[in-house]
Amino acid sequence: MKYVIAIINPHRLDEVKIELEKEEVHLMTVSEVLGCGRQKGVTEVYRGVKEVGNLLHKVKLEIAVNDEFLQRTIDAIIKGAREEKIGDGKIFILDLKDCVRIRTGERGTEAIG
Amino acid sequence: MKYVIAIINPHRLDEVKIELEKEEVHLMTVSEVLGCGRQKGVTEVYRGVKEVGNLLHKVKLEIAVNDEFLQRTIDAIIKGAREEKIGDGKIFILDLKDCVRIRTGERGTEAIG
Amino acid sequence: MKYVIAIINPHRLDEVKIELEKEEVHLMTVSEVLGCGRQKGVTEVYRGVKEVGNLLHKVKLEIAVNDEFLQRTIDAIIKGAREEKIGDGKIFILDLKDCVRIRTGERGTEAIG
Amino acid sequence: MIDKSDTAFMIIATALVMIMTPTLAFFYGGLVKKKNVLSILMQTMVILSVISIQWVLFGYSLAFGPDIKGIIGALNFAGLRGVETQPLPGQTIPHMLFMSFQMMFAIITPALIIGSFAERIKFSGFLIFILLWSTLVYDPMAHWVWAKGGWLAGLGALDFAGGTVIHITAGISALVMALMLGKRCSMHEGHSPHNLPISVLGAGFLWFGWFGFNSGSALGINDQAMYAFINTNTAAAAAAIMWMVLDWKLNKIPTVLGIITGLVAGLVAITPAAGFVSPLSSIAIGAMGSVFGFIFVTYVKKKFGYDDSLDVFGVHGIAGIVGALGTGIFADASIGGTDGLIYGNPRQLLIQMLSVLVAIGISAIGTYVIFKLVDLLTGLRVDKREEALGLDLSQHHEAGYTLID
Amino acid sequence: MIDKSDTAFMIIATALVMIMTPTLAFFYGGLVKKKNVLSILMQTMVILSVISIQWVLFGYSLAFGPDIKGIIGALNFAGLRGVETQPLPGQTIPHMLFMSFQMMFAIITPALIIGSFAERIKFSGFLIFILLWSTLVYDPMAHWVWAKGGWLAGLGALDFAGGTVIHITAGISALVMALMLGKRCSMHEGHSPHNLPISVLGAGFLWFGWFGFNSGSALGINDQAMYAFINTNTAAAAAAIMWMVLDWKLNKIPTVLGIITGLVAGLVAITPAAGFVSPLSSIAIGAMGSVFGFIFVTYVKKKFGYDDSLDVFGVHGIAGIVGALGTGIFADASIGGTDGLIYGNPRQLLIQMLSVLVAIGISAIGTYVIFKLVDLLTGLRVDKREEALGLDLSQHHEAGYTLID
Amino acid sequence: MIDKSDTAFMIIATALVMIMTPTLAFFYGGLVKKKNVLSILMQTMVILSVISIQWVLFGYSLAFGPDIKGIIGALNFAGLRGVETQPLPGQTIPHMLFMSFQMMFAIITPALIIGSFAERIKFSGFLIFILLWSTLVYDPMAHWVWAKGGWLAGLGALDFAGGTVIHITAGISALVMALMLGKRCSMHEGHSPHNLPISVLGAGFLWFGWFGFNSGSALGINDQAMYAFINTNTAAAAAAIMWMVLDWKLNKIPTVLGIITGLVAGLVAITPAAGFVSPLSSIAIGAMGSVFGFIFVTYVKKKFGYDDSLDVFGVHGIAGIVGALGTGIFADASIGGTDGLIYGNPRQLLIQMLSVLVAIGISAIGTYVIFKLVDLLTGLRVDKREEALGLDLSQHHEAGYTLID
Ligand SMILES: Nc1ncnc2c1ncn2[C@@H]1O[C@H](COP(=O)(O)OP(=O)(O)O)[C@@H](O)[C@H]1O
Ligand SMILES: Nc1ncnc2c1ncn2[C@@H]1O[C@H](COP(=O)(O)OP(=O)(O)O)[C@@H](O)[C@H]1O
Ligand SMILES: Nc1ncnc2c1ncn2[C@@H]1O[C@H](COP(=O)(O)OP(=O)(O)O)[C@@H](O)[C@H]1O
Repeated sequence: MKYVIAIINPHRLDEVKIELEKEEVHLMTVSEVLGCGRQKGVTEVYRGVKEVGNLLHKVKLEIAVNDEFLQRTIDAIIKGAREEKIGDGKIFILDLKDCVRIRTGERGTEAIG
Repeated sequence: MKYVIAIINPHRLDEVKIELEKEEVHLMTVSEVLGCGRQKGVTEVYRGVKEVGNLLHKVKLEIAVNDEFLQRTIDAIIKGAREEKIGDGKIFILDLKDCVRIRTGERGTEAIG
Repeated sequence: MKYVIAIINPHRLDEVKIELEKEEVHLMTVSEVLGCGRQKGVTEVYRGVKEVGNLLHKVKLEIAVNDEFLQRTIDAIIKGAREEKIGDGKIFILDLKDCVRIRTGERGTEAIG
Repeated sequence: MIDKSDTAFMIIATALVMIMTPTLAFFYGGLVKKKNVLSILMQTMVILSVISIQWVLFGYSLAFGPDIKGIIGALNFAGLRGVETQPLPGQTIPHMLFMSFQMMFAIITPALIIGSFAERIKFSGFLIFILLWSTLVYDPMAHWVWAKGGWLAGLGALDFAGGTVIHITAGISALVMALMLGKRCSMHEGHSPHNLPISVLGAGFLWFGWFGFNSGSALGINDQAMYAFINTNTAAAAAAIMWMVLDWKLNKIPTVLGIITGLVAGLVAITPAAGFVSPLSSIAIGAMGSVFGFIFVTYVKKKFGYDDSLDVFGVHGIAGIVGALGTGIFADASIGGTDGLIYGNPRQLLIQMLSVLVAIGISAIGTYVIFKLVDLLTGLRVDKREEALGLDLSQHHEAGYTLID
Repeated sequence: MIDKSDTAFMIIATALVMIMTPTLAFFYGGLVKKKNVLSILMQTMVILSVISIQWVLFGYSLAFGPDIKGIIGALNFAGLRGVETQPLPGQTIPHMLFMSFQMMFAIITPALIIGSFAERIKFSGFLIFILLWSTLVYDPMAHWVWAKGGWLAGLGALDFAGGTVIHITAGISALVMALMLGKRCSMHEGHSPHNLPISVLGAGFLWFGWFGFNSGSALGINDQAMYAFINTNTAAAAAAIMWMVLDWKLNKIPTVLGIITGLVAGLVAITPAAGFVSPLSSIAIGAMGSVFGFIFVTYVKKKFGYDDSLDVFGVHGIAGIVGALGTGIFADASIGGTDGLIYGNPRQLLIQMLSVLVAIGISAIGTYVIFKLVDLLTGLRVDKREEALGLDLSQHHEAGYTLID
Repeated sequence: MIDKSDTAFMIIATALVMIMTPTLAFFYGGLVKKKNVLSILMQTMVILSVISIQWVLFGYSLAFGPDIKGIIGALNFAGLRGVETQPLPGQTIPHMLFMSFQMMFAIITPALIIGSFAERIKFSGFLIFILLWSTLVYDPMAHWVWAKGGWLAGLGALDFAGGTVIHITAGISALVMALMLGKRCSMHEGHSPHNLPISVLGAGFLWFGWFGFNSGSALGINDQAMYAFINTNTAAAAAAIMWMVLDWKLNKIPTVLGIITGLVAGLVAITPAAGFVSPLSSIAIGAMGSVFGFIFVTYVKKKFGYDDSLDVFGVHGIAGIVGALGTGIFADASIGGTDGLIYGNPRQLLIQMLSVLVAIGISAIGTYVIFKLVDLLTGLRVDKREEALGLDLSQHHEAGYTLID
């Protein structure tokens, strides 16, 4: 099992979700984050002073998947998020040791889906 | 050491915290996330149009624990969060390689607690 | 490759970023979280009643690094965040199996930077 | 005869009272959880709309139509028939404007109540409740106290701008609703206001609108309007300070929620007295409103354990009683024509007590009966799942704020 | 001669109309995405500033200067030369105050339009557009309908407070802008309001300010001001309820956005009729404003697929037309001196139709031409990247809210 | 004798000035960090409450009581003894109302100052500071300029609605406080406003309330009230545009914060001049207020490095000076009875300069002394830990917003 963390642009969220659904990846957790990357953001100004902390709005997806779903999950995210512009985002893949469904107590691969 | 990520319903947060405290798990990091799961949410409407991006408010707990605490942490979360309804949430367990307490520079199992 | 998660105090964010930049760690993802730790927070009151859920505002950094960058990343975070007070925060290090740059499809160590 | 200055003043005063209802929504809305903020705003906007129409169609006539045995108004003014631009006898503003000004009072009173059943009421039940309550509790009570021929008016009860008619009835009804509806499920969870700044916004504009409310109750530019203006301001200020001091002494910290709760308590307390007392007395009345409000909100509620979500009983009910009785104590004939206890007229205090008891009685019984009825019809409480989900999503399929967009 | 009561009333009414523009900004601003909220607020504040100066320098004179062949005003009043504290013939308030009151109307009209091109307009293009639009569309239209000698006024068209001049012109121009500018890129993404509570705040204060707007259009304390006041309130309430009912029946749930959209539609619909109809007629006009507004917002927009972001056409254009025609139907000579269809004067409805057509014509053509011009000069639409980033960052290098601080 | 129209106007104007203080709280509150928003709101509500009572008890009497040698008022009016509903000689509104109107000025002045010491002040110290400052700086200064017998009034200094008394004293005191309190710790962190929309809300309502502030300073319905109204609007608009242009030219982008800062600078600048100059002159005064405000906020502050958190000195102090001197330049006898430099009366400019210097002197010295005193008594700055935690939690044990609920 893998724990996939993807950082994407907020305006691509719906496309990514649509692509993921096509691959039957329906379960995920989404949050708002600020990204600091290669992408040069717009520097905010405050009364003429440029602000230091220039961070860009990004969306983070967390998706726990069984190994056989990993590649299509990655592909779907890429398909939905890629605009071939700097700032398109990244995907991080971590090992997932275990997974528990709180409702039933199921564990492991059954609990993921 | 394990890194436990739990997605629960917001209104169960206090119960989960109480259960965790009973097991002497006091340290954790909490954030607000949106969940996309089996649970059918209420579809929001905007001037009569149903909104696509139907995501549910969830709370994410992150708890780094020593291995001997893992099972009771999981049990406590289940105890606090379970309502036996779809959407109760999930627990993901990842391996934690190392941990550092910034204040003291301690590392590993000592740093966790 | 490692996935570094650091929980720090919000008012140290700029210092930490400056220290990280000195070490040429420019890429990271930042979010707002609530922390529950040893640090005794101020208990909020509501019409004279003390609130249960006393959580402190913290900032979470997520930084994917190649192994040779790990130690300096940790050191930079410590340097920027340490005030030698309870609540300075923690750093968690997880194994990172893979990484994908969405824009180019690059994977692994190349994709990280 | 029409006095154009009085009319100019009253038309603006009416607008000022109107804006109190939306701003009350903000005062309340900021205090609930994020997932219930819209339900509060929705309820106030619905009240604003529904009671506006109810008042035009028959509410005004029930309250201010030709008196029937001191109990209720006849339906002569239904649909505003005969409500035109000539003044009523003894008044100097168009009848239409008097009706409009009173409308805004009829609107805000039920809006006050919603704070007590926040975060757990069913929208359909709420809608029927509010319509019945206005018709069966507010309209008669307004008739008794303010209409020509109303029996409490006949006894000489003083209520300048609505201490009994508005705040006591709302406060008591709120308590009854809280008791009958039961507690919110989430007693473990804290009650931290999800957006305290908008509550402060609401409180600030309530203070502003209250100038129209109290001064406007003089129905024109006259000495009472002037006293009502400064008394309103002074009582609010004194009460805010008093609450802050109590907070600081007893809870160890001066809080924002404390100061805005206090100022509202002061505004409530001075409402019945505004045109009858001196500015120095208004300091006393405001401060007492805060002291008793504080006791009920902090201690009595805890002791009895009712879940009056936003302390409508503690703030409006109690401070309203303080104000009604305070009027009987501090009234000064040189200001409003009647003396109170301290100027040697203890009888007035007795009359005030009576009117307080009547207000408590009608609203407790009325609310109880209406609750039972509506509970049968549609139910009044959402189920647990809906409560956990929040009223915004469950009752309106909307969310106050986006987390990501 | 100056009447001081009229003047006192009108000075406050003018302030009430002024505050409508910033509160409109909140009504609109809450409905857009978080990343575009500042662009809405910026545009309204810019309009408030720029048109204030335009009006003083020449706009007022174009609209209300000495008539030139019924078409436009001469520049005699440019820079407010000759606009002093003596009243105009037939008026009882200082000329300066009349000019100020009209200024607030000239400000809010273009501000209404911005809802249609929200989330994709280029700031520099917007600035030029708005200046040209005010000068070439609003000022002439105001002259035709309201100025002494204006040709529509001459025909006897009734427009109490700006149904044609303000809401139809704004609504039609909004539609034209939406069509010409094209859809937002993000049609996949939902349109959930990022902060619905501030939209409710805006709606509440619009209702409040509208008392100044409509009552103030009586230009003094008189019977029409009284009717305008109660009609405004009643129509808003009836429309809010009607929209809620339609929402409940057709979309299965009563929504907050529905009720506030409805109340605005009601306020729009009653605007041209406010001083001409009875309160009961205002219920009908308000409710019809909601019905037609609802149809256009929910069905017609979907069918034709134009992206009128915040439904300016559906709410202002359509309800404005309903109101203009409704005036021709319900006008009651005992209230405003002219009868409408139901009182046996069908001719008035024809005149109203004509004025609606004229308003549609001038604004459609004018907006089309100005769009083409400005599009050549600076462009009117931001590029895709800027749209995705949001207008706040791309046009103003600012963010509405911090995520972390 | 009482004029009822004047009184009707002034009672509403007083309410309009009252609402400026809560809305100022929003203008300021949106600009600070999330963790300090409540501290700003708390401080303004406390000032509103405390100064209301101070004014009733003795402040009014110090400022407007029977003159003692041009320096201060006697305590004859303490507790409002003798302040009744008859007008003062030469006035047409109840004495009580005049006192109330002036009260709102006494309230907003210290509230302006809090922007300079935002995010680091200790609440207890703040409370004492503000009470002393009002009593020892504001009350005497108001006496000198506005009271019968005040020595600056005697010299013929013009200050229509408080350029010297209010904005210069507040601006200079703000600078002194910023210098003495030292910088905020967090100079690395950015200063992005945590909620710019509520600052815009605040700015919009400040503009609205300012009509009461400036027009109301005419104390009735008269020509000066009319000029003050249009001048207020025009100067605000001109200043907003000017700031936007400077932003655009010099910082490369037109910003929301820029336009709202500019409009406030314009409102400040026109305040002393509002009833003395023509609308065209008010464009010049507003624009100059922006130019000099911009220079101080953008360049001078950076150069000298003082941490005037929300630019009270730059906006109120500097634009206040511009306005006070501008009055001496542009005053037009045909409007307010006195000519300025451009109408051939250079002497007036000298008098204005003198009154500016006096305002600077009294506020600098007064603030310095009070700071030293309060610093001894309770301290005025929170410790580092409390500053990092935020004032909301450390001073009030509350948070503005919940992150999760
Ligand atoms: N090494 C990393 N660790 C954590 N987050 C990263 C890392 N690299 C990129 N990100 C996240 O991905 C976002 C996009 O990366 P960026 O470098 O801007 O563009 P690209 O994906 O085209 O290389 C960043 O804003 C940041 O949130
Ligand atoms: N595979 C997954 N990856 C990431 N998050 C998940 C996954 N499955 C569930 N979740 C999170 O858990 C929440 C609850 O899951 P859901 O399927 O609704 O109910 P249940 O836990 O009863 O199966 C989801 O809203 C989502 O946030
Ligand atoms: N075991 C843990 N699991 C998850 N988060 C933790 C853990 N320990 C600490 N944290 C996070 O780090 C923050 C700081 O920890 P705390 O115990 O207050 O101080 P210190 O770092 O000095 O020990 C906490 O508020 C919490 O967010």
